[in-house]
Amino acid sequence: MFRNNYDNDSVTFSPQGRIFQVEYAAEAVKQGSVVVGIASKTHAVLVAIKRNAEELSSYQKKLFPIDEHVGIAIAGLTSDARVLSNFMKQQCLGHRLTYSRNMPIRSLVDMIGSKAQINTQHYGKRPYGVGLLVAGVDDSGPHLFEFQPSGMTEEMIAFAIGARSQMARTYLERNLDKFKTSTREELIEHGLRALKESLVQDRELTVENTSVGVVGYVKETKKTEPFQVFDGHEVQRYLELVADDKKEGGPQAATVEDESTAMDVDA
Amino acid sequence: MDHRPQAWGRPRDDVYGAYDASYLNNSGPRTVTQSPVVTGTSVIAIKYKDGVVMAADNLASYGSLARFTDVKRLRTFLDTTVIGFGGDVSDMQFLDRHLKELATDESYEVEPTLDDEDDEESSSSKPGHLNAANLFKYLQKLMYQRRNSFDPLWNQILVAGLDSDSKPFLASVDLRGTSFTSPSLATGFGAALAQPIMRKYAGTEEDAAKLTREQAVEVVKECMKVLFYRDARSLDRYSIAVVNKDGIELKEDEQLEKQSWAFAERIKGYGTQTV
Amino acid sequence: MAMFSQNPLLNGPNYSFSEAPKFNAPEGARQHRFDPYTDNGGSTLAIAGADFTIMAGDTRLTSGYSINSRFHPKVFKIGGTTSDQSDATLVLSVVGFAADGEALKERLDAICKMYRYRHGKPMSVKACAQRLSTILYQKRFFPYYAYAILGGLDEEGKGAVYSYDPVGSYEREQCRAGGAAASLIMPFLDNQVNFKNQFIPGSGEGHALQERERRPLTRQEVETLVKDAFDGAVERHIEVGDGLQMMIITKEGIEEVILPLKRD
Amino acid sequence: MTSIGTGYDLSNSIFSPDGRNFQVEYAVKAVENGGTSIGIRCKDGVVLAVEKIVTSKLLKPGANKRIATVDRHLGVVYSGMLPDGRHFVDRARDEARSWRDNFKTPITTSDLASRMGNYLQAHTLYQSVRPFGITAIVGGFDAQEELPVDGQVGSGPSCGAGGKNPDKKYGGPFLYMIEPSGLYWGYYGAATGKGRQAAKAELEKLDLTGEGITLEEAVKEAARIIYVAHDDSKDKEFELEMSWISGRDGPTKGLHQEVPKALREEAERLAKKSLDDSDDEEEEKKEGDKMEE
Repeated sequence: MFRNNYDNDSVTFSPQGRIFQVEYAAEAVKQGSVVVGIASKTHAVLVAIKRNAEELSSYQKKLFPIDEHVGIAIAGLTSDARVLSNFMKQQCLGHRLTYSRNMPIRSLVDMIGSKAQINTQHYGKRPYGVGLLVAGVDDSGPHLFEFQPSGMTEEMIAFAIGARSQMARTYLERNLDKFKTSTREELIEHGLRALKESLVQDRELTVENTSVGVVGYVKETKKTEPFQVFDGHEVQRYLELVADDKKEGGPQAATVEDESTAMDVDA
Repeated sequence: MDHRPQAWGRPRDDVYGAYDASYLNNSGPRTVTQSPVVTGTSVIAIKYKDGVVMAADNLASYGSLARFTDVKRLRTFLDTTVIGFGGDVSDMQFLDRHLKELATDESYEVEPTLDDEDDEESSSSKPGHLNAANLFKYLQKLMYQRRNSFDPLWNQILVAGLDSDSKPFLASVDLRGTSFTSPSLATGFGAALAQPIMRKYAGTEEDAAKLTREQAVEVVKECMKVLFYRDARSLDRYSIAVVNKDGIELKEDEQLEKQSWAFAERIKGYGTQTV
Repeated sequence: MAMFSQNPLLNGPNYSFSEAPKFNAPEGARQHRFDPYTDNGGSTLAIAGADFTIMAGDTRLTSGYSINSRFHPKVFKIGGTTSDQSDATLVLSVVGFAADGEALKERLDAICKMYRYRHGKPMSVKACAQRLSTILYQKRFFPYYAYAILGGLDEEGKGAVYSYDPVGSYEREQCRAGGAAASLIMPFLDNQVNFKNQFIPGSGEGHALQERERRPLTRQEVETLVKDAFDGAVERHIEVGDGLQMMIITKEGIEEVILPLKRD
Repeated sequence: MTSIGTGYDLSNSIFSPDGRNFQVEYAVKAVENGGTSIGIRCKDGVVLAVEKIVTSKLLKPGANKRIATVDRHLGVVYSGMLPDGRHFVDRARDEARSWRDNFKTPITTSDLASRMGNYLQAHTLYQSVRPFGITAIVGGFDAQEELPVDGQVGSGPSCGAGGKNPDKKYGGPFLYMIEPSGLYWGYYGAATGKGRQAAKAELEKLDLTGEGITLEEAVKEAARIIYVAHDDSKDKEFELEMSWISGRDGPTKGLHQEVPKALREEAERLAKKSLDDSDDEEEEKKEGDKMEE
């Protein structure tokens, strides 16, 4: 009802008590390609589908290391993601200089949560057009958080955001109870299988379009296995874990994404 | 009768003479106090097998006057860390308040432990909470920052507890931000009098790791006695704390025992002898 | 004790600089101003080899006549991506006022980390050397009272040593000693590393006598020189002793060695 | 609704001809579609509880806390737009800290409510901001004893009342609820969010105004009320979170803490049981009516 008068800025409530600009920002997250995150008792894993603008262009980076114990997967406007990831990097570095420890993931995520909330309450500001999955470890073990443009941040066992991420979430819900005790390789395998659920039928996981990020925590020695991103040929050994149900007709050439992207969305 | 407002509520100039405002500094830069007023003397501490023992007497001196005799110079943080303050007592109070606020912020991060059932969390390494090593780094930065702005916190502080690997942690930081760690530490007079004694028992980290709790407490009590003998700004009532993975045991009103002033007879000018 | 004593002359050995506040100050100046500096003693040494660099320093920390700590490292790996600096490529040694030294190290480390995050590769020793110079000069009028030496391998893989004064003037050298016992160690290095005042016997008379020809030293020779240098310094300088920390930088990585020194 | 289409409801701080700020009223709508939260003031403490709707099975159980601690003796729970609620809590913590900086004592619950009320009201005065999409319930226990001033040294003078009026009672449990307009009242029992009507009905049945109920009873009642309030939207799964504050000699020693897991689970078991019993009664009543026809 009269949606167009209430959706011009992020300081106007609609009669039903909604802020349309924030809801539209959440749509921008769905424009980005799908990313999946899973946490177990010992590791946290991020996997992502990277997209290229055209056949010969490079692939958009999706996984970013923030500090040795935390990394993020992004879906949506890459420029907004860069602003948030630089902020997170500075906060982690500052925290380590002040307390000489891994910054607790919850307080890091709360910071970008309150940063994003402000953009939904002041005139002239717009919500961030990017969603994040934050995977990291601290003294209380591995964590996976989801960050939304509304400023909402929640801790998850596993999650997926981005284009057609609902299929990936369904896979994750079906295998939910396996994750807690999964090994590092099993977690990555589950992540990649969830990714495959969200692929358009003729597309598939290749070394060009898939990224894997892993971080770990050994409780006995309290040592961190630093966050690491695997791209290109380094991803091959993980792809073999999920190569079993390859469709017949061999690997087709990756067709170009059909959706037209208005803004410089991370394709 | 002078009805002008400047005269209201003031003793009359014609009776008491003009007001002497020379002590006021209404010209020149804004200055901050840069010298200690009410001060505490040495703080000493020694590592042992499972933790650290720290002690400091309960005196706050105003120059050479023993002004306050019930000042607690050992403070605790989140029952994981003991902090001992030497030097200015007002700066100690400020720091104690500041650390209490830091502890309050810590209590906001209620961290669900890894798994409720599988491991009991010892208090000193509650996940997510700052341990002694983290707090020390924070204090070191705070002291250095205040030094840089020429508005120092005029203290030398010992921080004792456990570090991230749950091993005994003991370190010192002073008003300039200079920080260091050692198996045994002492501030002020203690550096000259107590350290040589403590280093006999805890010369190296390995020696300290062999000390039992009782031995460590004994050495610290011995040093407190020596300091009472020789430090003219010390007191025979003191606080002593033992911190290990089970938390902190703090006793804040100990009386110095087994004193023997027999050696005084041999000092020329003591009592009546003139030799 | 030295810190609270009102008598400035008790403020420890005035080897490196005079810190006694002036008493004949003009009227109105405060007598006991807060002195932001102190001297924590200790000594450092850096020698560049053909394909390696050795950075060394003692581990004693003093203030005045008391030993604060027998193990307080002065040589740090910097620029690594993780806190254990396992993939660090640069080494910084600082000596003088310990608080400034540590602050300087942490700032340079943070800057190297951000450089590596932004450019995807570690900072070269040449670039880091210039950056350190600007950091020092920024505080030209309230200096970091620390003598810094930066070590690493240059683009061709040769050992590189850059030495600094507290306000940032720097120079690349073959070897440099810093800190309290610099005046004792440096001549030893001139003679043993750069073969100064060493001549080939019987090679000529008077001016025709030829200087001994300089050659790059092997790693083993340099390690021995470092140990001898510090043993000498410990004998004659009370602020040096307790422990010797050495970092050997090669293209395989950075190896750390800790050896005991006299504790008197 | 005379508002829509008149243009008076488009921006904040604008009065409509009948004197209403519609953006604030719309903000209250945002509160109403959030999970239910309640507060109960008993004679020896305060209990806060919230119904956290589980939006996805992938959420980590027990990890996403909604009831926040402000200072050490104050708890805040809220319904509505959760990021707004977190911002509210951050601001409340700053207010508590600045109070301590100035007065060296913990802030009282009424002062915090007053300051937060002002903060929310300020967001209804300008077109450059929007009102808060939450209603917050603030519960606290103000110290009854003479607390040492922070950083106090020595025990102070041993004679004289120290400025205290001996027969006046200080401190105790307090409960406030603050709406998006900035309006707040003190409550014995407060409820907001989707199931607030049902919750208010249940709260009024309890004897809160008279002799008052104990903390343990209040924990059980709070669980039951949340289950009753949740009852109508049965399909959605939810997680109950509860916290409590007692005096220095009570179970929480003056601190705001989460209700221990064992006590919470016990309260939930009783709540489910009493929910089933009341369902049976309705069947009997229905059969009774049928029989009469």
